[in-house]
Amino acid sequence: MNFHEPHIDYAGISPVIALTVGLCVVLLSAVFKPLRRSAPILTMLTLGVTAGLLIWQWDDPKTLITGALRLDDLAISISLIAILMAAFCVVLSIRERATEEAGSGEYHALLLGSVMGMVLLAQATNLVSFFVALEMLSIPLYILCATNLRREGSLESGLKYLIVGSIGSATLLYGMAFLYGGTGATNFAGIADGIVRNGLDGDPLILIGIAMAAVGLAFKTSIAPFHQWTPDVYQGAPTPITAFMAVATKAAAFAVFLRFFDVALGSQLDSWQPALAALAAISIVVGNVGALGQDSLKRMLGYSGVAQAGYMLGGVVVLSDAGTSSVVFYLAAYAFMNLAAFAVIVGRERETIYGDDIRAVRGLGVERPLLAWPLTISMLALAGLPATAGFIGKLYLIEALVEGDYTWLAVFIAVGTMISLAYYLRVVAAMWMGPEGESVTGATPVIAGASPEADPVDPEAGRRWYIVGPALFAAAATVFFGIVPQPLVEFASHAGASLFG
Amino acid sequence: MSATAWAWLVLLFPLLGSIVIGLGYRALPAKVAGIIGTIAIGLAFACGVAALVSLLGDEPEARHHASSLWDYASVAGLDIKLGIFVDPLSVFMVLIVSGVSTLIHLYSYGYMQSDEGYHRFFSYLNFFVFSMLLLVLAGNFVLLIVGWAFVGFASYALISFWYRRETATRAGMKAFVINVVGDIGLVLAAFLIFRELGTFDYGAVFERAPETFTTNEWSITAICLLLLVGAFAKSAQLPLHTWLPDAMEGPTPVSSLIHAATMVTAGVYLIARTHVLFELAPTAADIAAFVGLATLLVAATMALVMTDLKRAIAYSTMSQIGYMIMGVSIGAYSAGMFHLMTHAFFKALLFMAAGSIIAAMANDQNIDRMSGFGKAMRFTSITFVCGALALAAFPGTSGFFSKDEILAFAEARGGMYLIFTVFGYVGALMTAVYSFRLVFRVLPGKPCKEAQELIDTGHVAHEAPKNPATGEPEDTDVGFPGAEHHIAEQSAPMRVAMGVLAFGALFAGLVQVPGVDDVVTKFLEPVFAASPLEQIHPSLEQDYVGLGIGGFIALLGIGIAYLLYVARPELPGKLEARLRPLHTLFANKWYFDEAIDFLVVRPALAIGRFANRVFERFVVDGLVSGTEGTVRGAGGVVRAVQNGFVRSYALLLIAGFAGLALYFLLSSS
Amino acid sequence: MNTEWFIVLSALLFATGAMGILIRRSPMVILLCLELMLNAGNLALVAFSRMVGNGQGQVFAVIVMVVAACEVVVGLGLIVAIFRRRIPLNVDDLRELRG
Amino acid sequence: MEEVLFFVSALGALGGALGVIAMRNPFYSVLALIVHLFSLASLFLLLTSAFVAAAQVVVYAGAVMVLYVFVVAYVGGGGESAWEPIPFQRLLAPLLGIALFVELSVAVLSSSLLALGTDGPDVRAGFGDPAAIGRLLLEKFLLPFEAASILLLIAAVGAIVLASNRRDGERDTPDEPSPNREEGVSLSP
Amino acid sequence: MSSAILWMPLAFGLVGLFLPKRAVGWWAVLGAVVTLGLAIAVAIGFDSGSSALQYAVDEPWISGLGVDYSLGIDGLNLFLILLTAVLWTGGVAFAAFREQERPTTFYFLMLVAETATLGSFLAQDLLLFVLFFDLMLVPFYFLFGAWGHDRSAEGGLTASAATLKMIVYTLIGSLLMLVAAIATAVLAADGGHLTFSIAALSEHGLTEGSQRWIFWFFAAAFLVKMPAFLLHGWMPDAYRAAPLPALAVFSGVLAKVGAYGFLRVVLPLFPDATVEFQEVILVIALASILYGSVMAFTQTNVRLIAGYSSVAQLGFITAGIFALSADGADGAVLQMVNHGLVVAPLFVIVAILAERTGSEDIREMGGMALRAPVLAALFLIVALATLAMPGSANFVGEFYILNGLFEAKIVFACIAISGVAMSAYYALRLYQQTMHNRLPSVQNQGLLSREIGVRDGLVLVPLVLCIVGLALYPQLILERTAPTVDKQVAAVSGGDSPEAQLAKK
Repeated sequence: MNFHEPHIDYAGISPVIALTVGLCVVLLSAVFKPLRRSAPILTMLTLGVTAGLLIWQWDDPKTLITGALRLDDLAISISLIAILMAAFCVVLSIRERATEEAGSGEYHALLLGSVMGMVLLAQATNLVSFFVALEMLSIPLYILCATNLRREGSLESGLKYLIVGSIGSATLLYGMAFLYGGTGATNFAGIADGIVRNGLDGDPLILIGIAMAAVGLAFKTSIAPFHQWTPDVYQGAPTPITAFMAVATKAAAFAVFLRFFDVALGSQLDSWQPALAALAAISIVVGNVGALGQDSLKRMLGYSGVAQAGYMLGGVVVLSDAGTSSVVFYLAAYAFMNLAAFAVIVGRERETIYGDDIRAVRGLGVERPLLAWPLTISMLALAGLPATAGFIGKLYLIEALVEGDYTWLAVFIAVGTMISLAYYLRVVAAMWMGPEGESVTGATPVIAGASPEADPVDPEAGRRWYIVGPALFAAAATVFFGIVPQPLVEFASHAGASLFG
Repeated sequence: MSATAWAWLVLLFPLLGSIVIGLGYRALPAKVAGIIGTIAIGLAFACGVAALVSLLGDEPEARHHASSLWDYASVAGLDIKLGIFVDPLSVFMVLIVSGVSTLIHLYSYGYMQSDEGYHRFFSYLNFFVFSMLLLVLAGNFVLLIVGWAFVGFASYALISFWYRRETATRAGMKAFVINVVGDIGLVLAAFLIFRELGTFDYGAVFERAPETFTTNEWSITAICLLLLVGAFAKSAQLPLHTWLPDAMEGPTPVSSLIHAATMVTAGVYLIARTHVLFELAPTAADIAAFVGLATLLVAATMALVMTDLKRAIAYSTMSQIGYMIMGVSIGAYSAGMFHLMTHAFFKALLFMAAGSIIAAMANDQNIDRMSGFGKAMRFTSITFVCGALALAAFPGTSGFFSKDEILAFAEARGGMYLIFTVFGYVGALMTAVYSFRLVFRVLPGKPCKEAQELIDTGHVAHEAPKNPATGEPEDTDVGFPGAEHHIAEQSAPMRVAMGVLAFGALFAGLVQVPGVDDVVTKFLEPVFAASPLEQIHPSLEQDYVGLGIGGFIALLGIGIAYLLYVARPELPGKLEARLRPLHTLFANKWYFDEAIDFLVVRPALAIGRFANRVFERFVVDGLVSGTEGTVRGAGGVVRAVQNGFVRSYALLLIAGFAGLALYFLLSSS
Repeated sequence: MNTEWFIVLSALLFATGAMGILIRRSPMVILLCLELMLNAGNLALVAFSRMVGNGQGQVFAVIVMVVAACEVVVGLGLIVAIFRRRIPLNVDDLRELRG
Repeated sequence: MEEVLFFVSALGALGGALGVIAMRNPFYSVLALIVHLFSLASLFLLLTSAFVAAAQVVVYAGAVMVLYVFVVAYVGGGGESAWEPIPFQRLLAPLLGIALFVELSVAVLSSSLLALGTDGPDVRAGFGDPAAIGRLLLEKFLLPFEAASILLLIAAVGAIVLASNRRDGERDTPDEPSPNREEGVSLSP
Repeated sequence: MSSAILWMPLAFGLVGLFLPKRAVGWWAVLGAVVTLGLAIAVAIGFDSGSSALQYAVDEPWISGLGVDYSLGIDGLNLFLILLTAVLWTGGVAFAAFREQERPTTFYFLMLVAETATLGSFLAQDLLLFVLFFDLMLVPFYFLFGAWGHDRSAEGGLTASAATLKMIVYTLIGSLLMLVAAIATAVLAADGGHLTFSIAALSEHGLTEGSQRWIFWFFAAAFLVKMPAFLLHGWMPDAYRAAPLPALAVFSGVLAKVGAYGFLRVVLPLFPDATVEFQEVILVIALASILYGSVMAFTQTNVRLIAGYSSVAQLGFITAGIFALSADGADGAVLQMVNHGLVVAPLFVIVAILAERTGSEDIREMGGMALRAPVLAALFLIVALATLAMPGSANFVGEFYILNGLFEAKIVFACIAISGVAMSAYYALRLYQQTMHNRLPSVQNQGLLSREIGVRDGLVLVPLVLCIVGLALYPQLILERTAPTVDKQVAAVSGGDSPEAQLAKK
C-alpha cells in the first residue's frame, strides 16, 4: 500500500492546533487540584493565542489539508467574533453557578471545544469537515446549556436543544448525502463542478439536498420556522452560555451558510434565493412579534435573535460581496450589542431575586447607572437607532439588499424594526421610567425564589469588575462603531472580498 | 417739509403715545398719561393740517405722493413696501380722524377719571388712532389690511376693556371674529388683484386696472365683491352688522370714537379709495348701494324701538353709514365723504352726551328709566339736542346738507337710482323720528331718581355698579367706574370737547351749501377727477328741491316724535299693540343674531364635538390601536405555538422542512 | 441491485425515525429514533458511495457513526442527570420553558 | 440472490425501525434497534463496503447499544401513557412521516441522474475495505478524522459532567426510590 | 463653523456630566448661549442673495457605504438653525430656573437633542440627514418618558406609554425613509459610484416609477413628524405627557424638520412625483388646517389647544411648500420660523399659567390680567401672532403661502383661508379664558393672579421681542431665504424663476 501523507500547512492550522492544545491543558487542569482555579486563565490564554495566530494569518487566504478547510478573511473574522464572545463568556462565568456545578476545568474545556467547532466550521470547505465541525460546535453547547444541573430549566433546555438539534443535523446529513450522491464529491468546489458535469441544474435530487442543508443551517442560525428551540434554550441555559451561543453560533453558522451556498450551490441561486428570502421575511415577523410582552429578558433576546437572524439572512440571500460584508459587519455589531445586554442580565440575575425577569432592571437608572447605560445603549442599538453600531449594521444590510434587488426585504427589515421598538424600549422604560416606588430587593417574588433551584444572591454583583467591565466595554464599542464605523466596515469588506473578490 | 414727511409724523405720534403710556403704566401718574395721550393725538392733528397745507401747495393734479420706508416683504415678485399714499382723500380722512380723536381724548380725560384702567385705556386709544391713520394712509393693499386688522384689534381691546364683564369679553370676541371675516375678504381681494395686476401698490393698481379689465368681467367684479365683504364687516352693513350693537359694552368714549366717528366709516373710505375698481364693476357697485340702502332702512327700524340708549344710537350709526355706502357706491364720492365728516361730528357728540347721562345713571342705559335730565344736566342736554338736530337733518345743520347731497346725486343720476332717493327720504323720516324719540324720552319730564339727586346735590353716589345685561356686580378694580362717581358734566375738558363738536354738528354743513360753496368737493376733486361719474352734477333746482323735501321731512319727523312722546304719551303703547308682529321683529333686531347663530356657530360647534368625540377616538386612535392589536395578536399566536413541548417543536421543524422541500420539488425542472 | 432501492429504503427509514421522534415521549426512545435518522443518512451515503464509485461516502458514514455515538453519550448523560433531579423521564413533562 | 438478500435485510431494517418506535418499553426498543443495525450492516455488505459494515456492528451494536442497555437498566424503562397532550400531534406525525418519505423518494426517482438506475460502476477489488478507508481517512479526510477524535473526547467529558456525582453525592441514591425504579430493576437481567 | 455649531451643545453636555448638580443647569444654559452666539455669527456672515451652500464641510465618513459627513448652511436652513439655537436657549434657561430631578441627565439629554436637531438641519448628505432625523427622537423619548407627567389618573396614558406611542409612530416614518434614502442613492448610482450627497443626487434624477414609492416613504416620515392630519395620533398623548421646557423646543423645532425635509430632499430629488402627488399632499395639508383648527377651539386643555393649533399651522406650511411656487415656499420657510417663535413662548406661558392655577384646563383659569398685566401683555402679543394678525410676521408668512397657493390652486387657497378665521377664534379664546373674565373660584385667587417673575421674564421677553422684531421687518428672513428656496422650487416648477412667473402676468 502506497501512502502519500497529505501536505499540511502548519501555519494555517496553527489556530486549531492552539485550541486543541489549550483544550487538553484546561482539561488536565481539572484533574490536578492545585490547578483548579487556573482554568479560566488558561482558557483566556488559549483564546488569546488563537486570536493572535488568526490575526497573523489575516489577508493571506490558503486552502488547508487537501481541501478540508479554507482559511480566508471571512473565516478569520468570524472566528475572531466567536473567540471574542468566548472570552467574554469566560469573564462572565466567574462565580457563575454553572461553572461550579460542572467543574471549572470541564466547563471551560467544553467552551473551548465549541469554539474550535466554530473555527473549523468557519473554514470548512468539505462536507465531512463541515458536518464534524458543526457537531463539534453543537455537542459541547448541548452540555453547557445543561450545566446548571440544579435548575430544571437548564436540563430541559439542554435536552430540548439536543433533540431538536440532532434532528437538524440528521436532516443536514441526509441533504449532504444527496448532494454527494448527485455530484460524487464532498468538497464544495467539487460539488459545484459535479452539478454542472452531471447536468443536474435544477434537478430534484440536488434541490432536495439544498433544501435539507438549508434546514440544517437555518436551524443553527435560528431562522423561523426552525427557531423554536431558541427562546427556550436561551432562557434555560446559564446566562454566560446564552450570551456566547447567541452570537457565536449564529456567526459560525452564517459563515458556512455563505461559503456553502456561494461556493457549492452558487449555480442554483435562482432556485434557493426566493426560498431563503421568504424564510428571512418569516423569521423577521415571527421573531419580532414573539418578543412582544416577554417578561424574561433572555427569552426576549432569544426572539429578537430570531428576528436579527432574519435580517442577516437577507445578506446571504443577495449572495454578493456587499451582502457578505454586511452580514459580517452586522454579526460584529450584534456581538457587542448582545454582550452589553447579557452582561447586565448576568449581574442582575446574581444580585436580585428576580432572575432575568424584567422586574430585575426596574429603576436601574437610579440604582446602578453603570449597568443601566450599557443596557440602554444595547437596546437602542438592537432597535437600530442612530449613533450605534446597530444603525450602521442595518444601513449596511439594507444597502446590500437594495443593490441586490431585494428592496421588499429591506422594507420588511424596516417594519420589523418598528415592531421591535415596542419590546426593546419596554426595557428602557423599565430602567428609567419605572415607578421609583418599589425597591428591587423587596418581598420574595412569585417565581420560585426559595426553592433549591434558586441561585444565591450576591447583592454586590452589580459592582463587580467582571460584570461592569464587559458591559461598559461592549456599550462603548457599540457607540464607538456607531460613530466611527469605518474600521469595522474595512474589516467586514475584507471578509466579503475574500469570498467574492 | 413734504406732505409725506408730515404724514409719517402723523403716524408716529399716536404710536409713540401708545407705547410710552403702555410701558409707563406704573411710572406715570394717571393724569399725565391722559395728557400725553391727548397731546400725541393733537400733534397728529397738527401734522395733518401741515400735510394739508403742503398738499395744497402743489398743483391739483400733482396732489398725490407715495413714500415708503423699507421693503416690508418683497421677494418672489411680491412688492410689499412699508409705504404710504398721500392725496386729498387720505388727508381728508386724517383730519377727520385725528381731529375728532383729539376731542374724544379730551372728553375721555375727564370721563374716565375714576377708572382704574386709565393707562390701559389711553394706550389702547392711541393705538387705535395710530391704526386708523395707518389704514387711511396705507400705500398698498397689504398695509391697508394691516391697518384694517389693527383697528379691528383696537376695537376688540376697547370693547372688552372691562374684561371681567363676560358680556364685554363676548362682545369683543364677536366683533373681532366678524372683523377677521372682513379681513379675509380683503386678503382674497388682494390675492386676486395681485394675480391679475401683479402688484399691491395703489398707484400701480389704479393705473393698470383700466387697461387690464373690461367692464364687469368676472375677475374685477369678484375683486370688488371681496372688497365689499371687508367694507361691510367693518362698517356694520347687513348682514355683518351684529357686532356693532354689542360693541356698546365698551366705555362710551370708545363707542363715540370707534363705533361712530371713525372706524366704522372705514368701509366708506375703502370704496371711495378703490372707486377706480368699482367703476369697472358697476354690478358690484350697485350691490353695495342696495346693501347700503337696506341697512339704512333696517337699522332705522331697529333704532325706532330700542330702549337701550347707546344701542339705539348705534343703530342710527349703522343707518347713517348706510347712507354713506350708498352714496359712494352710486358715485357721490365727495357727498359720501362729506356726510362721513358731518356724521363724525354729530354722532360723536350724541355719544358723548349719552355717555354723560349714562354715567349719571350709573351705567343704566335703559331710556325707560330716564327722564328730566333737561333740568339736571343743562349743558349735556343742549349738546344732545344739537346732535339730534344734525342727525335729524334739521334745516341748516350739517346733516341737513350732507345727507341731501347724496340723495340729490342719486336723483340726478336718475334711472333706477331714483329708488335710492325715495327710500333715502323714507329713512330720513325714520331718522328724525327716532333721534327725537330719544330726546323727548330722556330730557323733558319729571326728573327720575338720579336726575333729581343730581339737581339737589350736584353729584350722585351710586350703589356699586351692576352689569345691566346680567345684573352681576362689576368688580371695580379692573377699572370699572367706582361707586363714588363724580358726574362727568362738571369737568372742563369734556365741556370743551362737546362744545366744539356741537359747533361742528350745527355749522359744519355750511362748508358746502349748494350754489354757495363746495369746499369738500373742490378739495377732493383731484382724487375723483378721472372718474366719469364725476361729470354728473345735480342741478341747482334739484338741489334745492331736495333740500326742501329734506327739511320738510325732518320737521315732520320731529313733529311725529313730539306727538308720540310728549303730546300723547299713551300712543306709542297703542301703536305697539297694534303692530305687535312688526314691533317684535324690530325689537329682536330682525333675528339676525339668531340666524347667524343657527347657520354658523352651532354647526361649527357640532363639527367640533363630532371631531372630538367620534373621529379622534375611533378613526385616529383606531388607526393606532388597530395596528397595535393586530401585532400583539400575532405575538399571541407565536407564543401559543411555542407551547414548550419539544415534540411539537420537532413537528414544526419537520413540517417546515416538508414545506421547503415541496417548494423546491415544485420549482425543480 | 439498483441504487434507487437503497435510497428509497433509507428515505423510508429516515421518515420512520422522524415520525418516531414526533410520537414517542421517552427521551431514550427519542434518542433511538435519532439514531434511526442518522443511520438512514449513512445508508444513503454508502449507497451513493457505491453508485459514484468512490469511498468518500463510506468514510463520511464512518465519521457519522462517531458523531452519532457522541450524541448518544451526551444524550444518555442528560437523561441520567434528569433522572437524578427526580424529574419523570417524559419529554412532555419538561415544559417549564414556553410561551 | 442479491435481491433476496436485499429484501430480507431491508425488511429487517425496516422492521427494526418500526419496532423502535412501536415498542412501549424502551428496553425492547433498544433490542429492536439492534436488529435494525444488524440488517443495515448486511445492506452495507451488499454495497461492498465491508469496513462500514464492520464498524456498524462493532461500534453500534457493540458499544453504543450496551451503553443504552445500561442506562435503561439504571433509569428504568417507564412505559408511556397513551394520552397525547399535544393537539393534532397524533394526526400530523404520521402524515408528515409519509410526506417526508414521498418527497424524498420523488426527489430520487424523478431525478435525471442516470446513475441512480444502475448498481454503480463495477469497482476494483478492495473497494471499501479497511485499507482503502484507512488511506482516505489519513489523506483526504485527515482533518475530520482528527476532529472526530476530539469530538469523542469532548463527548466523554460532557458525559462525565452530566452524569458524574462527585458534587452533591446525596443526590446519587434518592432517599425514596423513584417510581419507575423497581421496574428498571426487574428488567435488568 | 458648521461643525462647531453642530457639536458645541454636545460638548457642553458631555462636560456637564461631570459637574455638580447645582452648576449643571447653568452650564447647559451657557452651552446653549454659546451655540446661539455661533449661530448669530453665522447669520451675520451669511451672504444673502446667493443660493449656494456656505460654511460647507464635506469629509468622507463611511467611504465603504458612500456616506459623507457633509454639512452646509444656505437660505433654507439658516434661520431654522438660528431658531433652534434661540429656542433651546430659552427652553434650557426656563428649565434652569426650576428644580429638575436628576438634573445632570436632563440637561445632557436636552443638549444632545439640540445637537441632533441642528444636525438634521445642517446635514447635506441624505443619509446623515436621516441619521440625525432619527437621532432627534431618542433624547426626547427619555425627556418625555422620564421627566413627563403620568396622565393615567385623568384617563390618559402613563408618560412612558405615551412616549412609546410617539416614538414608534414617528419612527415608522423615518425607518421607511432610511430604506427610501438608500434606495434613492443606489438607484441613482445604478452600479456606479455610490453617493448620498443631496446635491449630487439631485443631478441625476430617478425614473418616474421609483420616484413614486420613494416619495411616499419620505412623505410618510415628514407628515408624521409634523404631524399631519390622520397621522397625528401620537400628538395628544405625547403633548400631555411631555415636560414643558422640552415640549417647547420639541413643538417649536422638531415639527419643522418635517416641512424642512420636503423642501430640502423631496422637491429637488423627486420632482416628478412631487408634481404628480401635489394635490394629494395639498388635501392632507388642508385637512390638517381645518381639523387642527376645529380641534383647537373645542379643546379645553391648554397643551392640546397649542398642539392642535400647530397641526393647523404645519398644514399651512405644507400647503405653502406644495403650492410649488416661489412665494408659497418662501412663505412656508418664513412661517416655520414664525411658528417656532410663537409656539415655544406659548408653552412657556402655559407652564407659567399651570404653576399659578395648578391646572392645565382653561375652564379653571381666568382673570389673570388683573394682577399680571405684563404677563397678559406678553401673552396677548403671542396670541395675536398665533392667529397671524396682519402686521405680524406670521401674517406675512401666511400671506405668502396663501398667495402662492392662490396662484397655483385657487380652490385650495379659498378653503385654506377659512383656517385663518378659526385660528382667530381659538387663539383669542385661549387668551380670554385665561387672562380675562372672572376668576373661576374664590379660594385660589391669590394663587391665580401673580405677575411673572424676572427670571421667567428673562426667558419670555426676548422671545416676544423676536416676534415683534420680525413683525416689523420680515424681509430680514425673506431676502436671505428666497434665493435658495426659489432654486429648490424651480427644480420642480420647470425652472421658471419668480420673475418669469411674474412676467406671465
